[in-house]
Amino acid sequence: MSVWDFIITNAPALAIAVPLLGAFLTPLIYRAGRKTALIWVLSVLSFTEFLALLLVYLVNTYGIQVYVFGGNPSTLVIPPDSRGIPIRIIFTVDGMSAFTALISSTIGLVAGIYSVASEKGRGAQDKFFALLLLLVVGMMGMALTGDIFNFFVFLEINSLSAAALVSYRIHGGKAVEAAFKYAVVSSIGALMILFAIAILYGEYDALNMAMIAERMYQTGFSTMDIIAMALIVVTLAMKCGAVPMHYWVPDGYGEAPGEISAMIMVASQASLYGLFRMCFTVFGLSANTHSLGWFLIILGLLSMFIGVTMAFLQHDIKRLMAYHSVSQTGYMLLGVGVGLATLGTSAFNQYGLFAMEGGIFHILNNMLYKGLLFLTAGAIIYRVGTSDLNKMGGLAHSMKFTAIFYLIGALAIAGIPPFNGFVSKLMIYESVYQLNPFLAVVAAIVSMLTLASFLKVFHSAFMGPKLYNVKEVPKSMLIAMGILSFFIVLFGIFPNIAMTYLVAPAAHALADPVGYITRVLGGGP
Amino acid sequence: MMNPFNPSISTPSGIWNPLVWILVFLLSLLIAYAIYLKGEKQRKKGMQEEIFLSGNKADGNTHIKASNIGWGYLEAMKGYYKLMRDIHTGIINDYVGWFLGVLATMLLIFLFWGGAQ
Amino acid sequence: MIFNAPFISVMILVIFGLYAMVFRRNLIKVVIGLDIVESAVNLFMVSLGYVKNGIAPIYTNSPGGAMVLPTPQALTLTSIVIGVATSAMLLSFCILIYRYYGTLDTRKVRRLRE
Amino acid sequence: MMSKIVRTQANFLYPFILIFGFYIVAHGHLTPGGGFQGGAVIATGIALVIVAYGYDRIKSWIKKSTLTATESIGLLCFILTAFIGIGTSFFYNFLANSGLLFGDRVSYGVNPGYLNTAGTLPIMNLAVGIEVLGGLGAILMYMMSYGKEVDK
Repeated sequence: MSVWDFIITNAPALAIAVPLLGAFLTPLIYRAGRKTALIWVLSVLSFTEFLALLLVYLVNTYGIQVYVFGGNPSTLVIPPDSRGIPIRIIFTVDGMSAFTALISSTIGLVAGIYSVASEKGRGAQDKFFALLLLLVVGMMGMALTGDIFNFFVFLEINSLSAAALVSYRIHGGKAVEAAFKYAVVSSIGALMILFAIAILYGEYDALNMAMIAERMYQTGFSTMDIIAMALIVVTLAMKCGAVPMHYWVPDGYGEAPGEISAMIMVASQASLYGLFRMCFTVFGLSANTHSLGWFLIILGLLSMFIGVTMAFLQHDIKRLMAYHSVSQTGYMLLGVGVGLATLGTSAFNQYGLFAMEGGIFHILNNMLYKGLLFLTAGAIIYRVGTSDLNKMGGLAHSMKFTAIFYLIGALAIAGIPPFNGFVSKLMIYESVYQLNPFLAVVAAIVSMLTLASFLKVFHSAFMGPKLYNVKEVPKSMLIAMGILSFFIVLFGIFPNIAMTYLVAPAAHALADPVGYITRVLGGGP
Repeated sequence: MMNPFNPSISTPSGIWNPLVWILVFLLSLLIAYAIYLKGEKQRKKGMQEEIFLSGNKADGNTHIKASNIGWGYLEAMKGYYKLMRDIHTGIINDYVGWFLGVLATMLLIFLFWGGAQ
Repeated sequence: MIFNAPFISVMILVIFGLYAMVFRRNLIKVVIGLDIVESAVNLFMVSLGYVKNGIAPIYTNSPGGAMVLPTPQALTLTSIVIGVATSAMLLSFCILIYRYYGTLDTRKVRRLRE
Repeated sequence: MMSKIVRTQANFLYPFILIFGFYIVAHGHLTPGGGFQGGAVIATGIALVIVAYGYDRIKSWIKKSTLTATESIGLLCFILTAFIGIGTSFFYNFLANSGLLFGDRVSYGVNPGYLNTAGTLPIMNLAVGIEVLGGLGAILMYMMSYGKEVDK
């Protein structure tokens, strides 16, 4: 068996194992010097990115991938002596999982490149990079796992490492305060998820998502299932920052270093993935998806509107962008919520699937432009030393590249063609309009307010007389921003590249819970 | 499978092609340039170079601070923003309380109106 | 009724923990509330796996008869490990907050508003 | 630093706590317990010594960097054991029933349990034990050092 075959067979496990190994080795390697450790971290992140791309390829070519931890062979889902229950931890990679894994590893790689320069000269960097890799592990694990308890474990890895990273720059205690709030809120949420998992386990005697979904469909949806569903859905909505549970978002994103804000933003998209996975695959067959979809739509509308209006008020650049992440999450909830509300009806094929594709495409786009904006905010803070917009001005005189990158990101988030934000927003407007015109109107107003507040940032940070005599940021930060800008322009002009290989498989995978279940529990290719 | 390098996306009620949009954008730039060329050749020196802010002559410092941008909008929405600021207390107990509140709301909705299909 | 006693105590513990988290104005008490909720969830999982007159699930020592379910115990252990990490991190944050702010009152630990 | 009685007690108890912890780690695959529990027991030994002697004296005996390195090494052993099985699948128990180290078959019927069984599980328990001892010890040491700074 060649190395290539070996990697292909074990790709789902390696996607977790490689960054995990990297995280554990980083503190030891860091003793040999910073440069060695950076080369190590970046090569681990690049290999993880390669594995995520490989997973996307495998899923698109061969269908859903199943990997059984400790199984012999690694595709043996149901051992002969287990009475038909998948007892081991099983990774199930479908289109949506591979999509989330790809965006997680991409932002990890970009943040790694960015932090080469931005964290230079700070203390405890071995732990910083170990936690960064652990955060990637958490996101990838949430995306790839097919086991509900394993999902909880990765959710906790995700939130603990993210909280520790938020407090990395203590910033007079403010960052610690933000991290404390984030950690408390996500811990109580994770405990609620654990409670729901215990309920589901007690009821269905299984921890595998496919098994739970199948048994739930056979026995019908009980009151305990409603409680479990509410616990899971509300917690994951909170973890992705939906209004009115968004208060940790501006604190956490606002106080973290720039690249960590971008990563936590994607970590919350991983929670969003978990929400969609639970709603569609686990509860989709049995629960009332219409009312569940409307619940998500209402959360999405609130998030969009309150997020963007609160953002306009802010004069701290990172908090402003954090509120915008709340409002962008609203778009995703709206798009996929419309898909969920129409699931199983004829409207689903008319516009529901298209709305889901819009929502999922928006996740990708949001990762690109929001990540870019957080990185530019980090670059500004790196040079100017303050995050207060009132004290900034005239930075475009000296930081030309940062200004251009910022402008690309701002135009993309505001939905100005030909950047990628427009495409996904157009898809959401067009399809949501058919369910209820009011939704599309709110979405369009929110888009306008987004443009207004990003023009405000552009004016106060980059325009005007030269207030600061600063240089352009170091090369590694520019490279990180350049990568994201390139993909923003690419997906803006050729949206079908992302649509064909990433978004459409993801939407189809979510819309087909039966295929997921049959693939895991026997049958299928 | 659709051609990934085909830039156009068909939506339920139309089609979106970024290349066409860029073409139209360039065309409108050309038209604007043409209109600009038709303009007055001999421009008068004078008031046109000077900067005014709200009708007052600005003394070189034209930079508006971030908190002052959108003043009218913020003033008009004062009540809404006061409400939102009061809700956002920044106390960790309230954060947990909001989470439990939404949890209770969803539980009530689904328990009373039924969660099954 | 007597067999429901563990579940009733789970609910009581959850309510106590959430009460501490929502109404106690001290950061450390918030963390204690979190830990109480965690203990409640752990108790819930362990009591789910209980089998009447069951013995510990060790095959080499079994005199025969019913065993309690080992899976919920494994889940509980994992959750305890995670709980240790969470509490340690949250208490470290409390120490740092006290160092910089000089207080642990939640009504004063709110420099991040709006 | 506590009184002489406490210090003598700590001196006396410390080796027993260590042995008990390692017993729990080593018998993780036979009895209730395992890596985390045993490591936690050993860390309570460290806590006992810290309480008895005070942070200032312990600081020169136990280095924080040693503890964090111990933690990393434990985690590394765990993940490498998982990696070795990857010829079949990740976490595959390649040692079980192989006749090698920890590779004996488990005999049926009532028996006291043999240490030399269960394949990679004892190795992983040991790795987790080392990791938890390092991790909890480091947490204790760091918290104590913070406490010192706050008092000043």
